[in-house]
Amino acid sequence: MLKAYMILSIILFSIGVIGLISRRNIIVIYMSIELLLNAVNLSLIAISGDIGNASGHVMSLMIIAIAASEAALFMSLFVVLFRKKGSLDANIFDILGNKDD
Amino acid sequence: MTNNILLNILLLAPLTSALLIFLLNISRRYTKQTLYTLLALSGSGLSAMIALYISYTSYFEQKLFVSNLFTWLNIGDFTIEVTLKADALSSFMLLFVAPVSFLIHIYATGYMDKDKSYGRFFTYFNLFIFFMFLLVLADNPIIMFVGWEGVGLISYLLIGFYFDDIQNTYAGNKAFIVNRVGDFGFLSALMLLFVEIGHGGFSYDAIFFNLSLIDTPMLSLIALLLFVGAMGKSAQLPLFVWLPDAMAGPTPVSALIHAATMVTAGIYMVARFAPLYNIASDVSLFIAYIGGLSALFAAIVATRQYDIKKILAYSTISQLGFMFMALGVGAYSTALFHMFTHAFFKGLLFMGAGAIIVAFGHKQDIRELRGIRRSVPTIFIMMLIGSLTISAIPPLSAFFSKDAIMGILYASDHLDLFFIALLSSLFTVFYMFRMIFVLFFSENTTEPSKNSVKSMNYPMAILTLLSVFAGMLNLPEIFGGNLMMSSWLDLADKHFVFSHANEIFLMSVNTILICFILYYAYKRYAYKDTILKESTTGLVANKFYIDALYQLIIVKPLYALSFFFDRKISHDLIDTSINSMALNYKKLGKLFAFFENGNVRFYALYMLIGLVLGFIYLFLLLKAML
Amino acid sequence: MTNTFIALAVPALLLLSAIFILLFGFSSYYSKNRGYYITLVTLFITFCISVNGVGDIHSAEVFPHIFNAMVVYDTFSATFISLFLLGGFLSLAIAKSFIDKTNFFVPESFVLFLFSLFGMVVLTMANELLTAFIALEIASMAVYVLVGLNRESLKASEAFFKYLLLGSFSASFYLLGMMLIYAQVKSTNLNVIAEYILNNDLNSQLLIVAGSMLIMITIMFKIAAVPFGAWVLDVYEGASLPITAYMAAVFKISVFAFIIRMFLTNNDFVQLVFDPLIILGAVITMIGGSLLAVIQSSVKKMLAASSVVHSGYMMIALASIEDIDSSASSAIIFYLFSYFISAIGAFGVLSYISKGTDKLISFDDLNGLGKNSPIIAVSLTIFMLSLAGFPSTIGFIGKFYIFTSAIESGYTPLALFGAITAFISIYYYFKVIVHLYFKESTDVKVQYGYKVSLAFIMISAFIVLWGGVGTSLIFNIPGINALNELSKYAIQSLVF
Amino acid sequence: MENEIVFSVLAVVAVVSAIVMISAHRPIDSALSFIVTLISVAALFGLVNATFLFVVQIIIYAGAILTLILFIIMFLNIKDENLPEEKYKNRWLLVTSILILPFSVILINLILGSDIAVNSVINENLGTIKDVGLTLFSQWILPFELVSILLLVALVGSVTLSKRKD
Amino acid sequence: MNILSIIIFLPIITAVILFFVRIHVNTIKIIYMIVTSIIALLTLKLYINFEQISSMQFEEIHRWISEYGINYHIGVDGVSLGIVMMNAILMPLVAIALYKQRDKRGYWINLLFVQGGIMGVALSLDLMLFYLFWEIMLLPIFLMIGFFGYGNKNFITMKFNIYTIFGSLMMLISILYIAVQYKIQFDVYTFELDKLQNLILTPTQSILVFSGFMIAFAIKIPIFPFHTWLSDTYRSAPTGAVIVMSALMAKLGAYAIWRVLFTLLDETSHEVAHYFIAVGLFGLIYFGISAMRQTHLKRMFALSSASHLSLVVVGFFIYDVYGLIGSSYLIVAHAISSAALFLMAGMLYERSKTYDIASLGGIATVAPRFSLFFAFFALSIVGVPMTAGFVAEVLIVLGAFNYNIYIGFLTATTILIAMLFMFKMISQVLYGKASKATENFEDLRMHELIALIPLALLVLAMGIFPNYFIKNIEPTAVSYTVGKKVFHHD
Repeated sequence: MLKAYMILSIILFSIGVIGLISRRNIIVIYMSIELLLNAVNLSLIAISGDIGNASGHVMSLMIIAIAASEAALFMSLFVVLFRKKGSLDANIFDILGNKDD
Repeated sequence: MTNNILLNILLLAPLTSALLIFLLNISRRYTKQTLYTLLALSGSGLSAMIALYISYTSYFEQKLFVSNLFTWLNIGDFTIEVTLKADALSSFMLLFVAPVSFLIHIYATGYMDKDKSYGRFFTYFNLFIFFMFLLVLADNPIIMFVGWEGVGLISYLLIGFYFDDIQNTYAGNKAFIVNRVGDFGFLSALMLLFVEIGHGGFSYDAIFFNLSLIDTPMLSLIALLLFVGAMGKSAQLPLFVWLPDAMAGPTPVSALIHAATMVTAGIYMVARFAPLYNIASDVSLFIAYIGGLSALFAAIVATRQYDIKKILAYSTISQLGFMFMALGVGAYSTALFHMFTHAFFKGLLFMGAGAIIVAFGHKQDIRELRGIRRSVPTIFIMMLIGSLTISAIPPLSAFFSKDAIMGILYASDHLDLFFIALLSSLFTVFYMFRMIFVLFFSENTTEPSKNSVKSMNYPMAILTLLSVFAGMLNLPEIFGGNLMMSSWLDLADKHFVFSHANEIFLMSVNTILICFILYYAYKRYAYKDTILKESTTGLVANKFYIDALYQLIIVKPLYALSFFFDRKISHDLIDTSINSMALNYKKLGKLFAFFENGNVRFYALYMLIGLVLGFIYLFLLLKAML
Repeated sequence: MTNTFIALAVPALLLLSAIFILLFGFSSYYSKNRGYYITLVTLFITFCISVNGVGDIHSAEVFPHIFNAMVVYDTFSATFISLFLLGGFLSLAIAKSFIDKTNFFVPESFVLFLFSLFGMVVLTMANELLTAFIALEIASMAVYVLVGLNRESLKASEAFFKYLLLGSFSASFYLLGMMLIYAQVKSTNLNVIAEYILNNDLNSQLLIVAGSMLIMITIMFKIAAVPFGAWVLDVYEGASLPITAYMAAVFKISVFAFIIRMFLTNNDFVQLVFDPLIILGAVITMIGGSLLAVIQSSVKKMLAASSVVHSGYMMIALASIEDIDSSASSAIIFYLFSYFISAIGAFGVLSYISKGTDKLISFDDLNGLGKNSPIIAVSLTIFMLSLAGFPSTIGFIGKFYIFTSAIESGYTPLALFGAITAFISIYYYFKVIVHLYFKESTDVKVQYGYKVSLAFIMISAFIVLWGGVGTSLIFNIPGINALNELSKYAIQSLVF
Repeated sequence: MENEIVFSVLAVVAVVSAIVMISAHRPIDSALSFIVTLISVAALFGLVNATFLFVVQIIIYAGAILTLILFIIMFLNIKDENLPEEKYKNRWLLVTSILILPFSVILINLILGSDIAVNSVINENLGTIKDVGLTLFSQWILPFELVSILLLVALVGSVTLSKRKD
Repeated sequence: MNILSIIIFLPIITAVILFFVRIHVNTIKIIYMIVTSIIALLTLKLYINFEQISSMQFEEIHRWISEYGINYHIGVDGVSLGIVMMNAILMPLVAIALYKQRDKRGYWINLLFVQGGIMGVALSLDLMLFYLFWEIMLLPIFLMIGFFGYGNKNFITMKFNIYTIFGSLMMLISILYIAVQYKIQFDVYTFELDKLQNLILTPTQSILVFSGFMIAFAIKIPIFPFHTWLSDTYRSAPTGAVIVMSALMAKLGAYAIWRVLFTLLDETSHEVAHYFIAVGLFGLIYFGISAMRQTHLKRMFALSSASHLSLVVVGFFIYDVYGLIGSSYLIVAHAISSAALFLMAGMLYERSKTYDIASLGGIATVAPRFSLFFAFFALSIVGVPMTAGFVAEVLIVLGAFNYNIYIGFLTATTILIAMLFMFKMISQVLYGKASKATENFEDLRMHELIALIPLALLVLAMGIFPNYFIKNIEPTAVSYTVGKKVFHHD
């Protein structure tokens, strides 16, 4: 069961990574990141259940908190970016980089 | 003790006067010519007197003068002492070098009169004497080499003396460079000599003592290389090219350096190494043939020259060729004897030429100087005597010296050499009298611009006397002499069996032939304008195209090589490839920067790729380990 | 002062000061200057406190019962804490002129600055994976925000966006790796993990290896190793100069501090598995960084790219670490210090002459500076020489240690490669000097208005020189030897 | 056995909804399918007795964070025509999936090959609020405090960035 | 404080202080003169107190970086004495000659700095110290070319710098490598030359280490094919920098071959000697011929220097007492002559505003003193007798013949090579009719004479009385060759 959980979490993690790279919409990208964290949580809970110790639970609790703080920053990011360009397309934010050289 | 000091004074007197004149000249405070004259003459006069004394003592008392000055170098076994040593050979050299120098000094005070570079001229001139003395007196070949190179250097400076015309300095360059090619051989020979036997000391005595330690091929090589040095200095084929060009210098220079003294250094050197050449007989023979070829070649070329000084220059090459022939067959003292007489008559001829040049406003072309007998009668007489001497008319000095060489050549196994010598000798008569007849025996076309200077005439007169009588010094037995010079020098001469009858026969034939040629030249040139009709093209007039050949096979390829090295290899190949390495790195950077396109998703993609590659590596590693 | 006290006092002071400024920021007494000086004084005091922990070998878990052995205060962490605080102090002190001329240094910026330092302090002491992660996140998040501080600037916002997004992405790898290790060891304490590795064979370590790999990737991201460091140019370009200096110099060190601790406590499989990877990474990083650096036309981006190269050098040292006694481990600390002081100086000078604009300082902007402001120019020259590893600067000694340790570990080709990269780096560092002195100026004169910044630039320059030639023979001021010993103590305390 | 069936169903739901999330064109669709993923993950939590985390997941994630996302979408009034065009979305998805395949496969392989203990201890109390609380405050007090600071940092940061200029 | 330390650090410290103190450039010149004169006097004292033995003298040793056994270790022996002496002599004289020309503070400060650096390289006996000074002396030159150079100076100074540092870094790796090997064998770090001598390396290791060092030295000297920075750099550099580079720094490259390679990697040096003899001989001829077509005076001198330095390399690698002494002697002799020549080239440019040989001419008429000295130094480069160059060339050629007869012949071509270009140059520059550029050519001024006369006298003295100079080198040279097999490759 534990391995199944872990495999599932790897699959979810991979899906998250795919979404993060393939999508141009920053909101979807953000949700992909959240999916990554969730995938990790899933395994942590399973491991915790397996060894009968709540440490994993606590860890995933922390990770949820971290996710929340990331969420806060991302929210402000959306606002800032949208204010600047009126769009949340990841591709249009590329004035930095080496093209001008 | 006093003798040492004498030697030192002999050497240092010209150096001191050179330095003093130099300092006066460079400081530009004293422009009085008399002071320079005084300094110059006192320096060379002092050494001339001492030289006469030394040779006198050397001859009559067999005294050896040695003066050890200081240690030049001392590294392990390699010890070079600066030692002056006047043995018989050196004393003999001094006997004519110093007086002739002094005489030419006097002559030069007249020749260079009122020249703005008077001081500079005498600086060089005195310095030259210093180096010449060093060459002659040095007790080991390294110090001799110093003198050897030193005279070359001064010769360079004096040839380019009138440097306003850059061609003169190019002639100087040519002289020095060709001389150095010879020096290359000389130096290599010395080094080989040192490597072979240098550990036993490097004075001449030590070298000759240890000579047997060297195996024959090496000895031949050393002998050959030494001769390469002599070739350069004494203007033999194929290194003669500088000497005719060297006539660009003031005439006293030509008289002193390019006729009487410096060019004879090669003869001196070969004679000095006589023990070596006696062993390396094949090289000696080579020397003889080179000398013969040079003699003939220069004599032929001289028949189509128009510049007085160039005619004399080729004549010098030719005469030096005679001397080398003698050296080559082992008749060292005979060669030296001819050198001795040559110094006088060639000095005389050059002085005469110089006097004419001065008198006629620096014209040198005999076609423009026809029929000047009445204008310069004294010079005419002296020139005539000089020419008769060089033609070996008895009983003038060269008759004895040249006929001695011919006789030896005849007596040696090499009759071909003898005929070469004979032919050259006849050509000599022809070109000398071609010059004399054109100059003096034709309608007067040129008026002198100024009368000859007295101070120029006296030394000429003395030299005329000397060239008439110098032959007495080595009078052969046949004329009641006892070869006093040869016995004094006591060189390792080869002796040839040679009957008196043969000798007389040879002399007579020779003289008759000379007279015949003389007559032919008279017919051809006297009171005629044949000279103007001579073709200036053709093999002989262009000196067999040797200069052009050098230009083609040495100078031009060198410049092409220089271009190839500097532009093609250094610049195009190495530098460009280094620069392009830098440039390509930058290009690569631009290429790489393409990945930094500013798109965050690509950045994430790179991370992913890195991650995946890392895991693939991990997988393979673990698979290998488990 | 007991060590426990220091271990508590430093983070506590930082925290308190941060919260104080946060609250003070609302009051009408607040002014930018006051906020600035409070921060500066806090850093100074904490530095003075933390420096007491340096110099002798000690190691203790802080309140092991309460904190469950999650933090350790040893010479190692003390050394690094002092470094961060010094770095924070210097970068802030040099930034004075920049801060004065700009309007986006709101009170919160000082708060976040202090928070980020707090995060780093805890990160160095952390002896447990999750604690370390949270500390790292505290520091990172504060820095994310600092990067985007200038809301006027599109570049800053974009930099914030990229850094945040990629940072979160990389952080999730850490968590995944931690999860795998936890699954295998059932604990996240570094000591327990080390013990587990010692007692088990490779078969039971598969997930640890995989997990460490993932954690490594996060670290590589943070130190901007190729190919994980693509963000670095953009973010450094977008961030304002003092923040760039802070990130390049201080933040990078904190990550290294953690990775060294991890490496030295879990040493066995590091050598086995990661050395080839790190070597490869070092090579790619050095090539990539120098390729990027040679083509830059702006000094700031050149420095950013070159900081990637410097990460490469540090990775050489990482690969060369064999055990606690090998000189590589102290070499890396020395190198960190040398890079840190030079980079702070270099960026600091840029911020000093940029007059508070977010304009990129191009090479041409430096023209004629040598004539107009010789002191600044000389300082910048010294920093450039140090970064280039020119002898008589601390940068040279740093490189010397790195290369020596690489050769000692048998990686001579790697050292050779490092030397070649250093050679390439001469080009772009000396380009700065060329522009400083040899190009005609368009007469831009730097005002010597802010003596504080100038003074600290000069102090840094002096440290750079002293670190290159200093000996305790002259003046009895500790020189290279002392620094060397400090780094040795720091490393030895890890097994104390 | 039941557990396995439930797990399989939930796993499939989670994966499918995750895939939908990353491939949906409109963010609102993604958000809604993400909620499904989160809820199925929460259910999977519940499956291993993590009751407290189950609740937290539902409340914080599905409740708070997702609501926040939806709120942002509404707040910024992102219209469909403002959305990125994403012409090559499917191609990207495909390429990335292929790229990540080795990673997933190797990792799964390692997990399957590893010797992690399975079902060693059974703890009835596990996952209750009390148990989690005790663990939290006895063993994880420091990270807990740190997380609070982290949240503070995030708060200060987001306020700093998004507040209107005064 | 040891006299050697003063010699090294007095100029450096003065330079640093002068940089920070804002005083008028004339004061700086005076201080420069005072400092360099003090150094010259101190080295004179050194020369007088120098004992003619082969071992190190005036040694000073302090610990510097104790963990790595890096020491501040300096000392002087017969080889370094020459370099030190000529550095001390040239610096004040060069300054006198340039006194009126240069009114920039940086010029003088940099010259002071580089003097200290060069002294440091010559006197260091610890490899790290050696490396430190080796690099440090580069910086002032870099700055001087950039500040006061001509033409495309920025590019050229960068290229020179990068090129040189490439070599240095290779050397650094070699240094570190042998130090680590020493650590492995003796369990302690050291960078002391005399201790590292005891190291035993495998042939492969030795070759690699040797190449690392040799790249650095080869670039500095430079020997073929590392020479491409040379002519451009010399062309662009201001007079002071060119003198330092050609007369001193290039020589340090050659000096380092002896000091470092012959000390540390004796056997390897022997084994690879014939390659370097070949390269040196090739360079001797190659550079000489390349110089023939140069029309830029300084470029020609640059290639001429390269040609002679190749000869120095040959002299070293024939590994024979004559060769070693000859090369050391040539180092000093050529340093003086080339310094004077570059100095005069600078004067020439100042007066005629051109370095183009073709557009010069006729200087001998208008400026006899200038011509005298110019010709004298040019001829001393060619190696005419009674100048120092002649002695050196004779010794090297002798060593070469001792080594192998063919090598001997090739080496002897040195007496031909320099003439190929030098005489034509002298003719075109000094002789002929005065050109537009040289019509109003001013003859040497008093201060220039004061600078040149001692140099000329020194060249003469070294040419006429070589033994007085050589006896200082001899014990050291002998100690390097005695007991070692003399290799005859026939």
